[in-house]
Amino acid sequence: MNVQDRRRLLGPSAAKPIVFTTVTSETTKVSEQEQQEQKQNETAALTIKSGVVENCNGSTLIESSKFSLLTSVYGPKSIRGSFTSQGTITIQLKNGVVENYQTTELKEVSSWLVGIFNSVVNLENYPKSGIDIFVNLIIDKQGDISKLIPFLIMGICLALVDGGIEIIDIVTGGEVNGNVVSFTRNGEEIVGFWKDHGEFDNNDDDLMNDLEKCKKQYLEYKNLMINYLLEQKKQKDNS
Amino acid sequence: MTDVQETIEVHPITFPPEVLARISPELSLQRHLALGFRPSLRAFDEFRDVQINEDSLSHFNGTDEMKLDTSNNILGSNVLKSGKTFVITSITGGIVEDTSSSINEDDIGEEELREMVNSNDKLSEFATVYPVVEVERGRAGACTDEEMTISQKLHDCLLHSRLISKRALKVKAGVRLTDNEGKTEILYPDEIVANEKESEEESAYAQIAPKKKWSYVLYAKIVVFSRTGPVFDLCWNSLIYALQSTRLPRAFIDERATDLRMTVRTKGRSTTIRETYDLMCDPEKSLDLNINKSNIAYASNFGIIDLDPEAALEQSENEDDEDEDTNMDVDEVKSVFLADLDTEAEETSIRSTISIINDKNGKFKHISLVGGGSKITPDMIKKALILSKERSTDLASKIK
Amino acid sequence: MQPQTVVVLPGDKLPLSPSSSQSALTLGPGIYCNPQTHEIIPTQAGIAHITHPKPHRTQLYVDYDSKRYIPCVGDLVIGCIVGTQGGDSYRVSLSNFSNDVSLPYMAFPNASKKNRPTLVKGDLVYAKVASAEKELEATLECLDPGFGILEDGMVLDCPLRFARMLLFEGDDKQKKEGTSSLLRLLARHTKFEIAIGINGKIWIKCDTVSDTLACYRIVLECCKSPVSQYDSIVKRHFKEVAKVVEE
Amino acid sequence: MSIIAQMGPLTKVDGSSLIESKQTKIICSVTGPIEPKSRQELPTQLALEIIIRPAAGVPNTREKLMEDKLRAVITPIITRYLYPRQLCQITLQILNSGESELEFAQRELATCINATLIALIDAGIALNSMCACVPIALTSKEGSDETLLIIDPSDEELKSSNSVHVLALELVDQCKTVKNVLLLDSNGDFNEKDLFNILESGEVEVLKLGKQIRHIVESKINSDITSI
Amino acid sequence: MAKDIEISNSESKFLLEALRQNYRLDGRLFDQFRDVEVTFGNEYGDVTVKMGDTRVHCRISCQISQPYEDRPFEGLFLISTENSPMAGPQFENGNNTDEDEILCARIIEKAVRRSGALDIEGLCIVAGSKCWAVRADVHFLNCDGGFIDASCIAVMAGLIHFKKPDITVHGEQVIIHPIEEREPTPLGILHIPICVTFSFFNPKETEENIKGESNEEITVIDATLKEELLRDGVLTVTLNKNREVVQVSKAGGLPMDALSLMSCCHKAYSITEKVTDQIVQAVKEDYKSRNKYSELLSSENAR
Repeated sequence: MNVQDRRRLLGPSAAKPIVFTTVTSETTKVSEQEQQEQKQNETAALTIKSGVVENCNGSTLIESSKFSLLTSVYGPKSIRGSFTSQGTITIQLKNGVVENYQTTELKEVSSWLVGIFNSVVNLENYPKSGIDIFVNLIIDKQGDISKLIPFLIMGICLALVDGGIEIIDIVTGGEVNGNVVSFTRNGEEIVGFWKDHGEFDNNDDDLMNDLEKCKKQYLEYKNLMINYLLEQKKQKDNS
Repeated sequence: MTDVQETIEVHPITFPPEVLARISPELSLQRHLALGFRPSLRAFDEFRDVQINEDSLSHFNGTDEMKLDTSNNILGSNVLKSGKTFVITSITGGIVEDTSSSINEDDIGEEELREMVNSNDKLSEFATVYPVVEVERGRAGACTDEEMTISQKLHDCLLHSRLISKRALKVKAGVRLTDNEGKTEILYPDEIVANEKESEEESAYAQIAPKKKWSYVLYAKIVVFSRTGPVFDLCWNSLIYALQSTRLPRAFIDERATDLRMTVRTKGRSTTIRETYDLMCDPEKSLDLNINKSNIAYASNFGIIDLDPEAALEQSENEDDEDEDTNMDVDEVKSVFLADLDTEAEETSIRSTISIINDKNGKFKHISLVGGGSKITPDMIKKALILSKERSTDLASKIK
Repeated sequence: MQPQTVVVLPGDKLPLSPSSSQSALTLGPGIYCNPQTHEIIPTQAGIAHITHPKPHRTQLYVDYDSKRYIPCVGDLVIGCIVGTQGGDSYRVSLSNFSNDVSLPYMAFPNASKKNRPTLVKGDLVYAKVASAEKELEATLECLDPGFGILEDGMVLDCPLRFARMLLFEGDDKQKKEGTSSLLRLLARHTKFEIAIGINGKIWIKCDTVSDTLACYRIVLECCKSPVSQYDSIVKRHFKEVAKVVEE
Repeated sequence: MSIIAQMGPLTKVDGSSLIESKQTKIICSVTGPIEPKSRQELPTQLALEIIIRPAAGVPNTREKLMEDKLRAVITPIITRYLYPRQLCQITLQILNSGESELEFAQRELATCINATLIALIDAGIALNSMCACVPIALTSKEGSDETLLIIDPSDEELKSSNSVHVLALELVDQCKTVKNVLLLDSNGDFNEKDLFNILESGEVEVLKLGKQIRHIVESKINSDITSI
Repeated sequence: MAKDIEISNSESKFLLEALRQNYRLDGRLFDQFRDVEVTFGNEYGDVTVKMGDTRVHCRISCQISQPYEDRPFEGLFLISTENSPMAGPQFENGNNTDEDEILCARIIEKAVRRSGALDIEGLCIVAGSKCWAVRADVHFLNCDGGFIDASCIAVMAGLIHFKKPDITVHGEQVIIHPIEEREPTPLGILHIPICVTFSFFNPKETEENIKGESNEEITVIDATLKEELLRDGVLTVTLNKNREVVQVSKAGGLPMDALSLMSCCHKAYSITEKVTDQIVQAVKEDYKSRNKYSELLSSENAR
């Protein structure tokens, strides 16, 4: 009784969450090709909006029919404590409306993302500064974090650009079978590799195969981002 | 000590408006007000426009594609945008067993038992939601005082607004029957009544009707993005919109679970305990949350601040130079009345505020006057009432 | 004009005669002049004293009791050394949990860069407040004779009004002739050294522990008792400590 | 409304008060000005740390909201620019709430406000003005549209009311003049007429209570004087 | 962590010297427990205990809850001791990480809850599904030492005084009868533990005493705040009137020999006896005064 959260209105302690019976609909295996097609449709349906949040330095909202991710960047701001010669990036992922993911799972992904952005952001230019990035998974209907990762990277990258923080290259990634590969330099360089439930049948070809697919997605997303940024610039110039 | 003559030149420092607003919000606000407008460039009694975008969130009873999405557990939702700020509210639910009942027909929840004696207890017939407000401010860690007080205030205001009666949250539990062929069917008591001819089923239901009683519990998660000023109003309005879209899923219990008992033994003693069997919710059937429509009311807020003649820019000097001295002596403090406070400057400098929740007919649900600064006069209250009524009318019209 | 005393509460209108608004006002403790409206109001609940030391001159202050001391220049205080700072001053606590004040090494008689005072943490000092601005840390000094370390003895906390009464009673000897001064009552029973801090601290030292203890208990009890009972309190406590010695 | 108040019942803090009003009983302590923690410090004025603790159970958002309202009432009456970078700790312990805590906090809030004022005076914290606060309930008369205004309602009266209110006014000039509305916090079903009725009738009651608080403080001052 | 109370060298030296000469600052004898004053509020289970300047309030409350799965026949009982700056600015609000505060909470927990002072099986309503959850909230109002002893008295007095609403059970249905409707029922109290705290002072050099050549430590019962701040060791024993030792706690500090532990227990027993009687008497008198009122009321109604 003593450990209850005093900072929240919890309602009656005996209440149980609503549980729906599973609907026995036929979840047919989607063929690979269909998956690929779906992905493409998704890319087409992707909407990007920058500068949506007022009280931060940079922000991006990325939405598709399946998710809505809001990234906000706070910084560079001065940090307390000892001198650091480089900027420090922190990334926090937050469950949105529904608590889809466990905190540990989100922490794992965010520390992985920090790794990527440590190599993408020009940290030397931000000594004794902190760059705090918050990503709110407002809506996510997939319930599979690895499917979201490419868009997380995309959102953070664009929010950094919106915040005027120097990055070395546009970064994003692709996802195939729960494996995420993140690239820079037109796919020449891999900056991150996430393997979740995905499997390779101990087969190098498989790996290479998936890698190629991820790269293809990466290039696609990258084009999208560049187009968006160019479009934005044009608008700005016009106004 | 040697005598050193030093000449110090004093230069006035000037700042661009946005810098002044940061370092001296009060002065910046006064300068704006003296010129007749607000830092947000709104007129004194102008509200920010509000856009609501229902069903932009997944919504389990929404369109067909959402039908499978029962994992989301969202019963109602709203996205509200006002100025730069947007608020996302989602209503989720739980089910609680009504643990005790009194002799009379109505069920009374455990919490209210103490009030049972008093049949005059009007408020105990009403329920509220349990809100959790999160204001995103780029900081991690424990929730802030603002988040806690807004949550509690929403909870209190909703209870006292008598919007949701406890009766509306009663679960009319169905029973799932499985026939010999393994086909299942869910019987709901009210549906049976509607279909009078199926008296056979009715009696079947009566036989197995669960003896326990349940109620829905509503939770609201309210996330505020891009906070630029006070957000209570936005949270309340968003919550009210969301509740109007809320649907409660039908819930049922399996026939086998209606009378399950198990034996427990400890220290040589044993007893039979009725096994707790949770209600399941029907992903295909739901009912509108029956709120007391006449009690729907929307929130608005106002601020009053004294004009500081010293803070005004000296540009008016030429015009009423000679008046100035007399003005000072009279010391008649001029105050301005602002609607829908926003921006840091207004939030920190304005210490007299009026916050109102009412409907377009002027029926109040909540009012809070805080006079930490300028004097709140009856005229100002009246003005606030008129404006708040207009605002309520406008906000109510946004829902179709 | 006659001096006036009246019970006031915060925000009350002060009974200032219209003529006094023409005269120079000296505002003492418990009186506040609003910088915006120039209104003069009492901010404390107590007895307002309005006096006219000279024609066209009005003095105003509120006599109120409290437990927490706020430094004021010229006050005589008892502090406890809690540490040192920057190698040139002591940190001194005048009341528990208040901001510490500083006592520079140079604020002692005959102090020089080489001749430093040798106080240690926990020592008590009797000092005068040298500077006190609400925005800044107050400083103390021990320059005049009589100031400096208070060795041994015992110290106790009392309400500020009581400390003031005890300290200024000495000044007003002629006025209060006939009233039973606590210190004089004590002197009938024992020889003692005493230091009274306006910050609500009283330090007493007698030759024997029992006498110091008696004085300690007496002062503590007198804080809360009417003057008329002082005599019996003093007698009772000296009797009590003597009893234990006999046992 | 009438209260029973004791000034200075606690010895380890700078000021304190114990107030009973019907079944509601609250004790308040004030310590300050003292050294704040760095996160509390305000550069130009006194920082307030306000803590309200419930009679039973742990403090949660309900108490937080009460603290927030109490702060709104107390902050303007403290001469806080006299104590820059200092802290004043105000702690309230509810000994008996005197109302159904799940639905109401009006009695507690009003008593907290009155208790805090008396404790602040006892602690010698400089104040610009006095204040007093009464809880109010509006009930409809059985079978008629007429509304009845109940000052200092009991728990039963709160429960049978249509709306509940807390009114705190800033008092100056020997507690005879109302300077401003410090707080009016109303919940329930009411209309414009009710609102002004509360403000007008409430003012009379608040002034009465102010007089009573004044009397309590004055008699304490007088008894202190005679004791020295 | 809030700032600590400063104690000057003069004070610590004087206090010890006085003890050597057989004096305590407040004039008590070394083994004298302060007079205990127990008062009750309007509600059942609302008790204030005063010992000198120390003042502790305890509030007992109850609600219906679910028993732990592994203990279907037992109700729930929780004691909450949380500090606030009301007792003194040295306490931080709700911070129960301070060592002394944890120790205090632990000892009360052991003395009252784990010693089975409250009959928790009597709190069972429907085995495995419904039971009473009783909570004791201890509020420290004024701290002049002896919080443990005073809190224990307050919790016990509160539990004895408390009455929970009467209930009727029909199978699964539980009807709670409000106290206005039906006379509430008291809790089952199995024994009344009383804590007595001893403080030790070392009048000599530390080394000398620890070597055991001269055990001349001074033992003082029911220390005041100043004595607590300066003591070198502390022992809390909890006893009941049946001469049972419920709990002994000595967390470090000056070592003591076994015999003096025995003698402490003996001294504590006489205090336990006296305080127990006092609590029981106080509750009895409070009940009586309540009944008197109700008689008055009923006779008035009859007319």
